Amino acid sequence: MTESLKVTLDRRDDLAIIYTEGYINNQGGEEIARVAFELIDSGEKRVLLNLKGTKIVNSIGISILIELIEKMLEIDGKLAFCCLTPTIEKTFQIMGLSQYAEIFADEPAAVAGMKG
Amino acid sequence: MTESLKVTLDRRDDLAIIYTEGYINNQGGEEIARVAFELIDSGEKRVLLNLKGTKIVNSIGISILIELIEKMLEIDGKLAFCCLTPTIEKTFQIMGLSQYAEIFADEPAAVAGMKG
Amino acid sequence: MAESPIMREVTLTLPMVADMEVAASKTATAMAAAMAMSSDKIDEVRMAVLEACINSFEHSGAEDRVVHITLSVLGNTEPEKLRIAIRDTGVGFRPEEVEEPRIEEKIKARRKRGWGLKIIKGLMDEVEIRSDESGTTIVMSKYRDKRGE
Amino acid sequence: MAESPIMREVTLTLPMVADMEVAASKTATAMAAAMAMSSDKIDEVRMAVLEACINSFEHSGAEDRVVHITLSVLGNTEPEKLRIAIRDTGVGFRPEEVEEPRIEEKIKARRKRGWGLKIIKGLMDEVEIRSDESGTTIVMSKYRDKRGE
Ligand SMILES: Nc1ncnc2c1ncn2[C@@H]1O[C@H](COP(=O)(O)OP(=O)(O)O)[C@@H](O)[C@H]1O
Ligand SMILES: Nc1ncnc2c1ncn2[C@@H]1O[C@H](COP(=O)(O)OP(=O)(O)O)[C@@H](O)[C@H]1O
Repeated sequence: MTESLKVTLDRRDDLAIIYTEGYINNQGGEEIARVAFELIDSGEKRVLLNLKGTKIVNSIGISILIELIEKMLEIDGKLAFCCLTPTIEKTFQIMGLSQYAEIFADEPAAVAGMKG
Repeated sequence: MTESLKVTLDRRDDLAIIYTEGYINNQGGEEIARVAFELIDSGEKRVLLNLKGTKIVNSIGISILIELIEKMLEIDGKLAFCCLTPTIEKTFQIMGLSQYAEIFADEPAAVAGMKG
Repeated sequence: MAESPIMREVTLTLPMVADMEVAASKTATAMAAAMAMSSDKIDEVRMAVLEACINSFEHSGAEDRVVHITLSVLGNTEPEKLRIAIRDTGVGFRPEEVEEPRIEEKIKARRKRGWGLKIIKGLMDEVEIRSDESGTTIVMSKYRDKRGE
Repeated sequence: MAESPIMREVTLTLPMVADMEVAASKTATAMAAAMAMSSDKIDEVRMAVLEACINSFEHSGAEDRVVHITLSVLGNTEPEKLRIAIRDTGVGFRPEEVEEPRIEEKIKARRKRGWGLKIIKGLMDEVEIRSDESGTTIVMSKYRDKRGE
């Protein structure tokens, strides 16, 4: 009965932004991966995950995001995050994710930072 | 975190059908009432509630549906239900709702039965 | 006739938070399914558990904000009945003073609620309510096989 | 230094059903908020509870399909720390044999999971795991006020 994660896509010229709303658990992570892999398959190399609408995640959901990071390294693309809650940001730090995916405070900072 | 009730509307010439998906609890009942009262305000007099996508209800949610029945009596309209699970149908019988709102097995039967 | 012995028992203590009644009802469903009840009966048990939990959540005012649920499968060689006790340590009430809801009145009444207990009694085979100032326990049972039906 | 006494304690027994970890984490949030923890710390406790519950759900294989959670507020005159024990009666494991996950390896590894315990330890102030063939208990604490931060 839990609200499933809602994923919205904003495809721009130079990058694609994926917005999430809800709990990133197993299914939530899979849903993000599905959308992101589709983007990558269609040639997209810069993906920003805006987690503004996500207040909780679990480690299974995050593990699926690591698959995305791996893929991005392979194609020499860029994956970044923005608008994390302090706990989600801390969790990413604990895991060391921030070495592989940049974390921005907000969307404008991310869009600027992902250029070039 | 529970999936909120999804309500879809199919407005036809002679009646409006409201489809529900999910748990009809307090909020779910309110959502159905909101949509139905809007229909009534716009002149609709025949409303069919198709609960095919609803597997659980609670008595608070059903109580809100009684408000709808009251309104329909006032305006001399018709409210009917179709596609109830056996337990929801039994619950409606226990409450005596079936005296005030007809219950049909499926949508074609309801559409035919609500004519005239 | 003496009651059959308990074959299996599960006790839960659930916090009174939104939608917890749904989780409780799922455990009841799993127990009922494990004793091979028909799907219609399982669904009736589920609805009754939902209603009893909501009553504790809404009316008990229990300070500890938890509800205790004991699910027992009773039977001799085979599971015969599922008994579910839902208990809170709230303010209690007098079941005999609760007015039986009547649809003809509710249609016109301002307060359209008050159906929970009636629905529980209608869906379960046996229902017993014990309530005083130290809390409320509702014990309800469903037989696996038909009984006078 | 002796441990402060228990000021308040709540025990839950939750069924291992989908998303029950979210309900458990909400109760932890409510307890933490009641003792006036900062919202960031509350959120960290919440995430740790989520992870510990998921571990019991996924790995314990407990036959009774329930997890026991005891939330205790400890303190003398004022609440000082929130201690949460999450217990299952499953198969157990050897914590000392769990490999510490490293991101450089996980990026390339086929199995990308294995982060739960690391996250719990990173978010809580104290974590202790007791596990044997009769089950697992993880006890984790968070101090209300900064401690060596
Ligand atoms: N666990 C309980 N604790 C205290 N009072 C209760 C409890 N369960 C039921 N009641 C009382 O019985 C009344 C009738 O309950 P019910 O038939 O379920 O309808 P409703 O919950 O819609 O009022 C409630 O309004 C309440 O006063
Ligand atoms: N409650 C538990 N019961 C049995 N085994 C456990 C339990 N909690 C953790 N484990 C073991 O510890 C390992 C590491 O757990 P964790 O760090 O949370 O990562 P993950 O759950 O993703 O494997 C698990 O794979 C499991 O083998």
